[in-house]
Amino acid sequence: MLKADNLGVKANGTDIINALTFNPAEERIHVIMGPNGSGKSTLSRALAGHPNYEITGGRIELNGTDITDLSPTEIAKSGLILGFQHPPKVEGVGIKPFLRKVLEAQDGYSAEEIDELIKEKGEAVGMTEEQLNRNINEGFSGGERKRLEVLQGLLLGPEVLILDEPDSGVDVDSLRVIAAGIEQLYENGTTVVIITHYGNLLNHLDEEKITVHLFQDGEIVTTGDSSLVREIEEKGFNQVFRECGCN
Amino acid sequence: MLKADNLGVKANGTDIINALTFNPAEERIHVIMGPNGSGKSTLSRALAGHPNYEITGGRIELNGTDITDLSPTEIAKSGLILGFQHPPKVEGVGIKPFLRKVLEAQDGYSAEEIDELIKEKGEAVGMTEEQLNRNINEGFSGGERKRLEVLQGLLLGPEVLILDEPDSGVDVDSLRVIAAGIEQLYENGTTVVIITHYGNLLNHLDEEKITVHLFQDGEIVTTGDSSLVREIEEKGFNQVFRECGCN
Amino acid sequence: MVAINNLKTRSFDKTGIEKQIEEIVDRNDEPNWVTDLRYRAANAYDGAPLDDPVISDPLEFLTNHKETPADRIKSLEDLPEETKALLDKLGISELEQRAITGLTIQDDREMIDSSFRSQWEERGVIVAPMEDAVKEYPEVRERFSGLFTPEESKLLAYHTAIWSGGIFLRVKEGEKIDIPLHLFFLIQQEGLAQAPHIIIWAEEGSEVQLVEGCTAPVLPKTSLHLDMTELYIEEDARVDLTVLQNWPEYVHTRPTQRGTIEEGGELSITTVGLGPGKSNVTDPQYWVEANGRVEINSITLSKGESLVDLGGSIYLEGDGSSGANNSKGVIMDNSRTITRGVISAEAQETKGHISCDALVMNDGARMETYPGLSSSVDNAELSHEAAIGKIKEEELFYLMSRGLDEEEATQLIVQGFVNPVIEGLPNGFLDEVKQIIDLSVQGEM
Amino acid sequence: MVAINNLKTRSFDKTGIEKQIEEIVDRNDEPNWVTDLRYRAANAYDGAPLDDPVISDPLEFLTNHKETPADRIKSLEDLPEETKALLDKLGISELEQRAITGLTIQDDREMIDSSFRSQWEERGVIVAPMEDAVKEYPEVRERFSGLFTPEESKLLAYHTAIWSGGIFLRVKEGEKIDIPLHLFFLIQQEGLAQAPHIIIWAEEGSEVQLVEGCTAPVLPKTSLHLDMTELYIEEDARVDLTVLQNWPEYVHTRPTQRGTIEEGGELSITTVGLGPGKSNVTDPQYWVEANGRVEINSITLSKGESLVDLGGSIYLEGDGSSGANNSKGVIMDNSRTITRGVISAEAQETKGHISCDALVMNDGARMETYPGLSSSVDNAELSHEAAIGKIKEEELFYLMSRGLDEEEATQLIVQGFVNPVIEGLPNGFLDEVKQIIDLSVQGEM
Repeated sequence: MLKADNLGVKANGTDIINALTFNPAEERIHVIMGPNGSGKSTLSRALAGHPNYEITGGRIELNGTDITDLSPTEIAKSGLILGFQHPPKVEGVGIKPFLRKVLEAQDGYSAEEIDELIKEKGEAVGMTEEQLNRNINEGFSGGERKRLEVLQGLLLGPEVLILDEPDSGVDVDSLRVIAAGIEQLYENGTTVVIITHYGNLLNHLDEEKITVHLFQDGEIVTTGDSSLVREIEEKGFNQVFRECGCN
Repeated sequence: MLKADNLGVKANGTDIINALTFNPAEERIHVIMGPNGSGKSTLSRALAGHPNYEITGGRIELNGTDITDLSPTEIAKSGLILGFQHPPKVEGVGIKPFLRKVLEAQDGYSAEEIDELIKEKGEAVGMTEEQLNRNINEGFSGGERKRLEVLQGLLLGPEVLILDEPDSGVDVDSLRVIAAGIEQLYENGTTVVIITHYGNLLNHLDEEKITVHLFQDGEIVTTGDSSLVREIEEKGFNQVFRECGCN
Repeated sequence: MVAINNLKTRSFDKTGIEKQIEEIVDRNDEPNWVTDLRYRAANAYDGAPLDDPVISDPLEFLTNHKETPADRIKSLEDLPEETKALLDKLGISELEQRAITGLTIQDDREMIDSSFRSQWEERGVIVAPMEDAVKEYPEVRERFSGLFTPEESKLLAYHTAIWSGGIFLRVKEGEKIDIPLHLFFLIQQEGLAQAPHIIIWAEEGSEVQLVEGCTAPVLPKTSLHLDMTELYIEEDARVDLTVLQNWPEYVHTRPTQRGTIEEGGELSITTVGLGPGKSNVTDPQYWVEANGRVEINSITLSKGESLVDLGGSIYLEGDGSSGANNSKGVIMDNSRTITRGVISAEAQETKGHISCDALVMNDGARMETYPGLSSSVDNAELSHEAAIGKIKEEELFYLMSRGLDEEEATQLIVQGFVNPVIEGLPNGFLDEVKQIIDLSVQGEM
Repeated sequence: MVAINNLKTRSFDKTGIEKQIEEIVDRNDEPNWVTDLRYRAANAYDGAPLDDPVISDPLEFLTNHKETPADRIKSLEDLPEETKALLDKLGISELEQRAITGLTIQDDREMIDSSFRSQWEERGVIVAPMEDAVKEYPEVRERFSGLFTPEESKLLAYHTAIWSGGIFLRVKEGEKIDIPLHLFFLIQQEGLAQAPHIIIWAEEGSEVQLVEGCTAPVLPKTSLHLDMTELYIEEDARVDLTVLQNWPEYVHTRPTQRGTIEEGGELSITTVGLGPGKSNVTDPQYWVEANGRVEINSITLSKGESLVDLGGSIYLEGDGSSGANNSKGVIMDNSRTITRGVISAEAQETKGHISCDALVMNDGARMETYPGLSSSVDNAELSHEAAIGKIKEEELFYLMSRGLDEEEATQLIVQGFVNPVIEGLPNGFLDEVKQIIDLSVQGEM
C-alpha cells in the first residue's frame, strides 16, 4: 500500500508540488488527470526516485516502509515500478538480456523459466519474437514502447505500477493490448496508477474498477469515479474545477 | 500519345529491358503490375530521361515527337511527368517556391494565379497550408510524399503522368485522396500510368477505365482489363503467367 | 596550419612600419596610450611568430601600396555603383547611407557623425569612429587590445601598429535595441593601412542586432586587409552579428575576432562570405562563462583560386556554457577551403557542436575539414558532424523531371543548401545573397 | 601530434643498435638482404625524424632492458595463468595452443611448427615465423618493407634494425579459408627487442579471417613495443583481422600498420584495446585502389594514466573505392585519448566515413578528437560524426527503476556502447571482453 503524505517536490530549482497527500486504495485502478504542467509527471518521477527531483518535505511509504530517501533501485525492489512517459532507447542493450538481468534479481526463477515467461508475457502484449530480440526501444514506435513498459510491469508484478501516459502516441491496437495488460495486473493484485490526458484508454477498462483523481498545481483537488472523466471530456478542466470549487 | 517501340534499357551496365513495346491508349488509366525486378521502375525512369538509365535501342515518341534522347527537362516540357516511387527530400527548398518556379515556366500564369492554384489543388489532395509551407518532402510520411507527387501532376496537367508505386507506404486516407486525384487527372485528359504491386488503389478507382499490363523480365507479357488484378491477387504471378503461357 | 615562415629581418620594413605610424599620429592627434601601443607593437613585430599558409612577409604589402595610390571617396556620389545599389537594396535611406558609409570617410566625418551618433545615443548606444572614440571615451583604453596582445603574432603586431578606422560600439546596461544597426565598412586606402579596429561592448542585460558589411571597391591590387574585432558580452547580454564579406579576388584578408561571453550572455555571429578574396584565413577565439552561449554560423562561396581557412576555437570555461560552430561551403573552380573549428569543454554540464557541410561543385575544387573536440570533464556533451559531397543526382533529376533546366535546378539546390544559414538575414540582404549565389552557380555550369 | 623531440645524438646508442643487430644475426643465420636492411636502418636512425608525444629517445629503452632480464617461456606449462585461461576460453585445443603460442617460442619451434604449418599449407595458407620465412620463401624479400622505409622515422628505423619474431602469412590465389586463423603473440624478451614483423598477403580472390592476440606477460618494466604489420590485399581478396590488445600498464606500444588494397579487395580491421599500456600511439595508413574498401573499427578502454593516440589515414586512390574509420572509447581515470582519423578522396565516386564516440566516465579523463576529411574531386561523399559525452542520466534511471543497481546499470550501458563493434567476435573472446569491461566499470564506481 502506497502512501504519500504532505509531499513536497522541487525540480530544476522550482517547487512543483508543495503539500500533496496521495493514498491510492488497493484493488483499484487509479487514474490521475490534470492540465499540462499540473505536476502529474513530477509526482510519478519523484515517487520512483529520479535524482533530478528533490523531495523537500513529507514522506513516502510503501507497505509501511519509508521509501522517501531510497535510490531508484531500492524503490523498485520495494515494489514500486514506473512505466515511463518517454521510455529511452538504450543503444546496444538487448531487451532479453536486460529483462533476464532484471528478473534474475527476483528469487526463485531459473534461466529457462525467465525465457519462457518473457515469451508468454510478450505474446500477451502482442510483441513479436523479432521485436523482443531488438535492443531496448530501438526502432520502436510510440505504441511499441508503451507495450514494452506494460510487459515489464507484467513480468515484475509489482505492488504498485505507475504508468505515465501509457496512451500517448499509441494506436488503437496498442491501446487495446495495453488496457488488457492493465486489467491483468489488476487481477493479480497490483495497484495500477495511470496518468493520462484522455479518456480513450478508459473505454477499454472496466469503469467499475476505476478511481479518478484530478490534479491541479501539484495538488489533488478532487477524487471521484469514472464519470469525472466524461465530465472533463465534455466541459474541460477549467469548468469542472470551477463547478467543484477546486480552483 | 506515348509510344515506346522496341525499347532497350541498360542500368548499371546490365540490360534490364530488351525489346519492349508499350503504347498506352489515351483516355484510359493504365496499370502496370509485375514481380519485383521485372523492370517496371526501370521503364518509368528511362521514359523520364534519368541519366543513369541508358537507352540501348528503340525509340520513344510523345505526340509524334521523338523524345528518346531528350533531357529530363525537355521530356517534362514535352508533357511526360513521372511521379517518383521514392521522392527525395530537398534540403532548404520550399515546396511553394519550387512549384512557383515550375509553373512560371508554363505560359499564361500570373504569380497570384499560381498561388491560388497551389492552394486549391493542395486542398484537393488534403495537404494543409502548414505542409505546403515546408521544404520538399521534409518530415513527410510516405503518404504525404505521394500526395505531393499527385499534387504536382494536378498542377502540371501533363499529357502522360506515370506514377511509380503511388500506393506503397501509404495509409488508407492518403490512398483515397490519391485515387481521387488520379480520377481528376483522367477526367482532364491525362493518360495516367500506375505502377503498383497491389490491388488496393484500384478499389478506389472506376474499374471500367482501367487497362492492366503484366510485366515480366522487361516485357509486357499480357494486357487485359481489371479482372487481371483480381486474378493475380488470388493466384500470384507465377500461376497467372503459367496459365496465359507467358513464361 | 601549413606555415611558410620567413623570419629574416628586413631593416627597411621596420622603417616602413614606423613611417606609417608617424603619418597616422600626425594626422590623428591621438592620445599617448594609443601611440605607445603602436610602437610597442612595432617593436614586437620582428620577434612575433607568423603562422600563415600564404603570407610569408606581411611587410611586403607596404611597398605594393605605394605603387598604386587609390582615389579618395569624399561623398556619397563617389561611391562605386554596386555599393550604392547594395545600400539601396538593403532599404537604407539616403541619410542613413551617408551616416553609415561616413564612418570611414574622414573628410566630412564631423558633419555626418553628429546627427548619426546623437540619434543612437538617445537609444543608449555609443557608436563612434574608433579614431574619435580613443579620444572621447576613456573606457576604450581598457577594452582596446583587452583580448589579444600584439606579441602573439606578426599579423596582430602589424595590425596594432598601423590600425586606422573601425568603430567603437557600446550598448548601455539593459538597453534592448529593437532595430538592427548597420555598420558598413567601405574600406579605402587611408595612409598605407587596411586595418580597422572594432570593439563591440554589450553591457549587462543589453541586446543588439548588428549587420556589418565589408567590401573594398577601391583597394589597390594584391593588398592585405587586417581587421580585428573585440567583443565584450556582459552578463545576460545578447549580441547578434551578421557579417557580409564580399572581397575582390585580389585581396588577402586576415580578419581576427576575439570575444568573451560572461555569465548568461549570448553571442551569435553569422558570416556570409560571398567573395572570400584571394585568401581568407581566420581563427576567431571565444571564451564562454557559466551558462553563456556562442554560436558561429558561416556560409562560404569559394571561387577562382581562393584559399579559405576557417578556424574558430570556443573555450567552454563556465559550468553550463555552450557553443556551436556550423559552417557550410559551396566550393567552386580551383579554390581550396579548410575548416578547423575546435571546442574545448573545461567545465561541468557544457555542450558543444561542430558541423561542416560542403558542396563540391567541380573537380579540382578542394574541401578539407579538421574539426576538434576536447573534453576534460565527465558530463560535457560534445559532437560534430560533417558531410562533403556533390549535389545529389536524385535531387537534381527530381527537379529537372518537373521541367526545370539543369541550371535552375542546381541554383535551387544550392540555395536550399545555404538557406538554413541565411534565412534570418534582412530581406534586401537575402535577395542580394541569393542573386550572387545564382550568378556563381551560373558561372559554373 | 604534440612532439617532444630530442634530436641530440648519443654515440653509445648507435653502438647499442649495432650490438643488438650482431646478436640477432649471430642467432638467426639470416639471409644477407635482411642483415643489410638492418644496417641500412641503423644508419638511417640518427637522421630520421621523431614525432612522438611521449618518447623523446627510443634508445633509452635499450639500457632499461639490460637491467631486468626476463624469464623464458619454454613450454605451454610456463605460460602465465591468465594467458592459459584466455586460450581455454577461446575454445582453442591444447594442440592448437601449443602451435599458436609456439610461433614466438624459439626453443621448440621446429617441433611445433612442422605440424601446425603443414596443417595450414594443405588449406592453401603459408604461415611461418618471420625468421624462418625470410630464409625459406624468396617472395618475402619484395614484401618486407614494401610499404614503408626505415628512413621515415626513428621508430621505423629502430624497428627495421632490430626486428625479431612475427609471422609471414600468405593465402594462395582463390583460397577461401572458412575457419578463423588464430595468431597469438605472446611477446617475451628475446635479445633486447620487442619488434615483431608481420606480413599478411592475401592473393587474388582469396579470403581469410584472422584473430590476433597481443599480450606481454613477461615484459620488463617500462619497455617499448614496436610491431609492424604490412598487409597486401590483392584483387578481390578479403581479409578480416581482429586484434585483441591487452598490454600491461607499464608498456609503451607503437604498433604500425600499412596496407594496400587492390581493385575490389576488402580489408576489415577490428581492434579491441582492453589494456592500451602506458602509451599507445599509432597512425596506420591504407591505400585503396578502384572499388576496394577498407574498414577500421576500434574500441578502446583507456584507464589509469594511459595516453592513447589513434591516427589512421585512408587514401582513396581508385575510382569507387571506399573507407570507414569508426572508433569508440570508454575513457576512465586520468587517461587521455585522442583520435585523428583522416580520409582523403583522390578519385571519382569515392566514399568515406569517420565516426568517433566516447563515453567519459569521470572528471579528469580526457577525450579529444580531430578527424580530417579531404576531397579534391566533385563526386566523393565524405562524412564524419562524433559524440563525446557521459552516460545518459535518463538511461541510467530507466535501468535502475527496474531494480538494477547503479553498477549493474552502468555495466549494461557500457556493454551496449561497445557492443556494435565487438558483436562479430568469436564467443569466448566476446565473453572475455565483456568481463574485462565489467571489471573496469566496477573499478570506476
